[in-house]
Amino acid sequence: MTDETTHALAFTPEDLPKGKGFFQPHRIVLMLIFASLVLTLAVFMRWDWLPRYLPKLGSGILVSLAMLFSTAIIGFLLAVPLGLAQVTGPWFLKAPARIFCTVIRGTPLLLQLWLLYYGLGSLFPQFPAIRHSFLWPYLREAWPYGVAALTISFAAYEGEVMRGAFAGVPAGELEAARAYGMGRWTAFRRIWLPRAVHRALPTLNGETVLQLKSTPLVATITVIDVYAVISKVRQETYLTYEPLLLLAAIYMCLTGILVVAFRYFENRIPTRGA
Amino acid sequence: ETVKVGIAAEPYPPFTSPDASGNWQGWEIEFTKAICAEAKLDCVITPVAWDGIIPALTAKKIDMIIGSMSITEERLKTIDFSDKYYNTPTGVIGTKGVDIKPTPEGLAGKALGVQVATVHQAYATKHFAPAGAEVKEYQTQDEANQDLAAGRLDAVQADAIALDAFLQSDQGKECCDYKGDVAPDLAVLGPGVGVGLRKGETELKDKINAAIKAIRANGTYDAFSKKYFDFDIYGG
Amino acid sequence: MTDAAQAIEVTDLYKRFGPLEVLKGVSLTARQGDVIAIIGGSGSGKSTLLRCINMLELPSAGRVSVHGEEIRMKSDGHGGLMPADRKQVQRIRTQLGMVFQSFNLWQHMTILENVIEAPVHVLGKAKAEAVETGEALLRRVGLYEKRDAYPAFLSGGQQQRAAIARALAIQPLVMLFDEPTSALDPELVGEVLSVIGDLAREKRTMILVTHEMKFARDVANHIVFLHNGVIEEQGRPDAIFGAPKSERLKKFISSIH
Amino acid sequence: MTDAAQAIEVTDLYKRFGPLEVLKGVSLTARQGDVIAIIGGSGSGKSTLLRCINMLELPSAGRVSVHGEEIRMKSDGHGGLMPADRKQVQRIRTQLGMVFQSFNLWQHMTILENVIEAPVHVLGKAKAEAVETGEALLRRVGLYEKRDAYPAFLSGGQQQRAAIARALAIQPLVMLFDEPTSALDPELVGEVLSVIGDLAREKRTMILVTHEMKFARDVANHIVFLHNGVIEEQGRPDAIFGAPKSERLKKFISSIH
Amino acid sequence: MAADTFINWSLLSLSAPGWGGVLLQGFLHSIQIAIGGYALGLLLGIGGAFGKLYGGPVLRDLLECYTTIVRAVPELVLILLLYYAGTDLLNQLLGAVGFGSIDISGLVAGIFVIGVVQGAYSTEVLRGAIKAVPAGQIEAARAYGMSPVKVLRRITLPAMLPYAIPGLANLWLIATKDTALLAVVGFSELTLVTRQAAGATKAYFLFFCAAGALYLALTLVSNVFIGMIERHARRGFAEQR
Ligand SMILES: Nc1ncnc2c1ncn2[C@@H]1O[C@H](COP(=O)(O)OP(=O)(O)OP(=O)(O)O)[C@@H](O)[C@H]1O
Ligand SMILES: Nc1ncnc2c1ncn2[C@@H]1O[C@H](COP(=O)(O)OP(=O)(O)OP(=O)(O)O)[C@@H](O)[C@H]1O
Ligand SMILES: [Mg+2]
Ligand SMILES: [Mg+2]
Repeated sequence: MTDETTHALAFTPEDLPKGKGFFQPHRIVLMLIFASLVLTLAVFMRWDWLPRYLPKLGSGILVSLAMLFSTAIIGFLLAVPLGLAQVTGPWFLKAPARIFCTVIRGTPLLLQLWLLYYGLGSLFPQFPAIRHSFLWPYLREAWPYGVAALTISFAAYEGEVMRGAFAGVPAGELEAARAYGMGRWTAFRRIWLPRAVHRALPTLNGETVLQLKSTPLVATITVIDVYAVISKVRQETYLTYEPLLLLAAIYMCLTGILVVAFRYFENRIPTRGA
Repeated sequence: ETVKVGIAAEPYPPFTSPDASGNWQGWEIEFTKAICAEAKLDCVITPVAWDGIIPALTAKKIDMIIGSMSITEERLKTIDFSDKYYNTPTGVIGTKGVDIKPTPEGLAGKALGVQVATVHQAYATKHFAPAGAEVKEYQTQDEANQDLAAGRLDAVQADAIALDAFLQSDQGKECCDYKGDVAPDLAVLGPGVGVGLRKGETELKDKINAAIKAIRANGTYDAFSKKYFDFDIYGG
Repeated sequence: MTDAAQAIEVTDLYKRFGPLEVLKGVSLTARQGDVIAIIGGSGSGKSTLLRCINMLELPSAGRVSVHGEEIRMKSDGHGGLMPADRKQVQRIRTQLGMVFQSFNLWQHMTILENVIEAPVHVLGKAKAEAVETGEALLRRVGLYEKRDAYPAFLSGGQQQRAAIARALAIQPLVMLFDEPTSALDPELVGEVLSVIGDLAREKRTMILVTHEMKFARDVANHIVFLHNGVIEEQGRPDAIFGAPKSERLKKFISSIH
Repeated sequence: MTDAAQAIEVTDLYKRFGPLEVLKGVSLTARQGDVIAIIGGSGSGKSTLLRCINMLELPSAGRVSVHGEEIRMKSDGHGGLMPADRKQVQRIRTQLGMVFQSFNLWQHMTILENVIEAPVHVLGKAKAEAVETGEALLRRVGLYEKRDAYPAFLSGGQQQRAAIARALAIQPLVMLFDEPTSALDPELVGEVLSVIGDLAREKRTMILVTHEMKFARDVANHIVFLHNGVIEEQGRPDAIFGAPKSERLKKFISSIH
Repeated sequence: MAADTFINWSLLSLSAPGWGGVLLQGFLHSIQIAIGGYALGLLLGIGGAFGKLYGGPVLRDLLECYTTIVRAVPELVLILLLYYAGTDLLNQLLGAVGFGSIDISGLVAGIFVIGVVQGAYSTEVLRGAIKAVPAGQIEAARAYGMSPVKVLRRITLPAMLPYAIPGLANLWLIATKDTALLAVVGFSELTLVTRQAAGATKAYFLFFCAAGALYLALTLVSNVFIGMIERHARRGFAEQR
């Protein structure tokens, strides 16, 4: 059997820009505009407060990052079964998964956070058993409630996204997996999940950014993230734009990193676009 | 001329608080009416969410802020303040039956809740934290109170009026009592609460200052204050 | 009733899609080493029959045995059947290779990854070994240069060859081919023919659906003519093509130009 | 250089996918009423050539004219070409019907909706009229009963027939068929043959890619043998199949079994 | 807030001393804003997704900046910049050239900001969904001479819908809650009136749960519609098992 073609791998149209390919004229112009904007802001606005808050900002960023990554990762791990149950589960898994996603997405995160922290959290001390258990030092803290609420919320939104992604994988490819004797778990792990996740990456990226912007809510239960530090600056100095612009810049860096990471995974598998 | 008076859209009873038909009432509302009448200003009360109240002032959507804003050095770099129009003592409440004193030694090793970015926080950070108190920051006073009731805090430091309001509530009555005022420190606690103004508008500022003086002098101030408080809200 | 020499036995198979009855009592036996070609008009149920054998479509009624082992079924509560023991189906499927009519290559894997997927993750072969046999297979179907390409960037015939390589990679005892040469040029058809011949000599069993009568005649030792969901006629190739009995088959054969 | 009687003229066409050069200078002329069959090995660039004619793939170099009108191209700035006038391409495409190798039926439409889509939404025909001709076409390809089914639930051959009906529905002056009979049984191949014959009598032009040499010989008046991205040989069917000149073509022909 | 607060249901009564009517009014406002912002966002998203997939390198990079920056910057910052700093700047400019000052309505500014933000998110959702549509479907449409707009309307949009719906549904639910932003420009939507009711009456638990219930009701109703659209969009899909 002779193949007519001799060389070459698949041509990937959407390769990430690398090296000198990155510095195209319009990009340089954009960067110059951006740089001059930053310079203007730096010169014409008031930044004398900044040094005083730097340590707090640093720890705030760390708290935000920790919150974001822990909740997004755990939340995603929960979202996968939630999405799958809604697509193929038996009714006794499907129904609770649906209800969970609907109720959590349907109510404000702040309310959930408060119900957990002030509602559930204030019930715990009434049980001596809990009060004396090894868990108490954690239950007394605020962050476990913040992590729990944010995780649940992320899981519900992503459960919905994954439901769609699972349903969107072509039936034929799953059939092929089954036809070769793959067990449900193997077929899921090797074909269904990677295919679904790859397809959902752009949406998941957005949802992760949204999660980043939801983390400030934990400030209401005394977890000091970067947003809380910025609020504190605003309250103490009554400056509005300077601290908020700094916050925006910080978020922009984090978002930029997320976008690049997600785009990298997206482009690892070339798709033929039309 | 009309003057737009910004107040926080989030209620802060007994100073500002709306009813269900959108009418605002409270001590600061009466105060506003009194100084506007005194200074012959045509005042329009404009509720603005707290997050937007300073930009609203600087963008001239409102002309002054009457929102229990404590005067501090730091804030004076950004906006202007009138003379103080009230100043309440700073106190500490704590769980009933627990021996807590509003002193650095008395709070050592205790969890103390304060509202973030208030003079109380500054005070607690300066005096209590070095002595070993764990100072926790809350976004609102109510959240701190809730955590005190839930047992996560041992004490809460705040403005005596806010604390009193909580202690009057069912929840507050049950859990907590007043542990006393903290020692004064003018450098941290500041002169009190003033009307927030745009920088450079000295004419308006002078009018307001004059009006505050006048209503203090002619008894209007005390008259409406009596309806709300059984002590001297103007402070020492 | 069934014995080990019978690689595949289909008994009285029915399949309904809603109101549409596609298979209406099909029985078929393939002994080990048999190459059975299923021919018939478009929409006559050939693919459905093939897909029922490995339970990708669940039959509405009937039985399927593979190497003497009957796939146990139970009622699904809606008048159809479902496998009673999923593990059994899974185990049996590892002995069945399938080439789909629409290829169904996994789009998120390169060709080589497609080929080594089942050996590594179903049969538990070592990756290096699987890559080696996989590359040999790809070389055989002329796709070695394309091993790192993704399926979406291949020509139709290349995709079909990749699908064939993927099925061969698990070295199944029974091969189910659904029109394995539809996208191939005559040279490649010849190559597939020789692959099938090799497999038959190794005593592997093959059931294939095809529209190319020449190919069917060359490759198969038994021809099944499916029409309207029933087996209208079956027999040795020379009998089927040389002396068709049923009217329908005669008409079908006559149209071969 | 071009005149109206030349339905399709392809001049010196090159197509690269990244480093892979698929077409290496292909020139081809189809006069009105011609039926040209392109044959060649898998991966030799047949589909790519067809897709370049209606600009679904943008050629790297070369020219394409349809009915004497050259498709104006400009550089895309990366060493390739792109249409200079998108409206022109669009207009020309309405004269070209295409049957894809992988059918590409619109999955969210029923078969009938697929067939009437272009007549109604591109040519602006009245819906009732389009339905009428659409149903007639579906009857002709034996799919009338399936007109309200969605493509995913059809057999391979049924999908292919639907794709053919969809292309015929716009009554194009030029038809581009990419292996239009790959999933069809001999009877249906005969039917497609007669459809193509009818079209040719109406002076419509056809370029078709096929692997079935019998079919190519029966239907075409001109055969093009593509090999490795170049036209290795072309000519009348009897010359090509009866007296091939190039070694490569000889070998290719000899493998027809 | 606390579970043991005595629940005084009369606080929810619809007429004046009760806050029920105010909550409902705020809820209606929220829905209006959400619809406005969401619709604007969808339009921007469709444009953005197409620009990213088919646009030239400059357009693609600009859109990349748009989605990254707008998604990253907190909505609060955007609305403050637009409504306060923006009008301030504009009026200074107008003043300089001798025109009177103008006033952007807070409502319009709010809807605009929500729309622009939603647009950034839906750009990515739609881009992913369009990429999931098999290329052949779109090629077939082009091959029959459809104009790009027609391809979009007849093929790409309906074909990508099944992949986009969950993401778009999430965005819709987020839009209904993002209306809290409008509080900053003095618009009484549900979150603000809930805060006011809770703050004025100290019945935090009651009012936040009431608002939660309203949101949940909206979600359930939305789900019915989304489900209908999704079933319709998936009509040609084979079921997976
Ligand atoms: N989008 C693409 N990207 C990269 N390579 C491609 C792409 N499309 C086709 N090719 C390659 O170009 C070559 C020619 O492909 P083409 O589809 O034209 O072949 P063909 O002659 O139609 O073959 P077949 O008979 O198998 O359909 C093949 O090697 C194929 O892998
Ligand atoms: N999932 C399904 N739902 C409903 N009808 C189906 C489904 N799959 C197949 N059919 C119908 O069942 C009949 C038989 O289909 P099948 O795919 O078995 O045909 P086939 O003999 O393989 O035809 P071809 O040669 O065209 O591939 C066809 O009429 C088809 O429309
Ligand atoms: Mg079939
Ligand atoms: Mg091809």
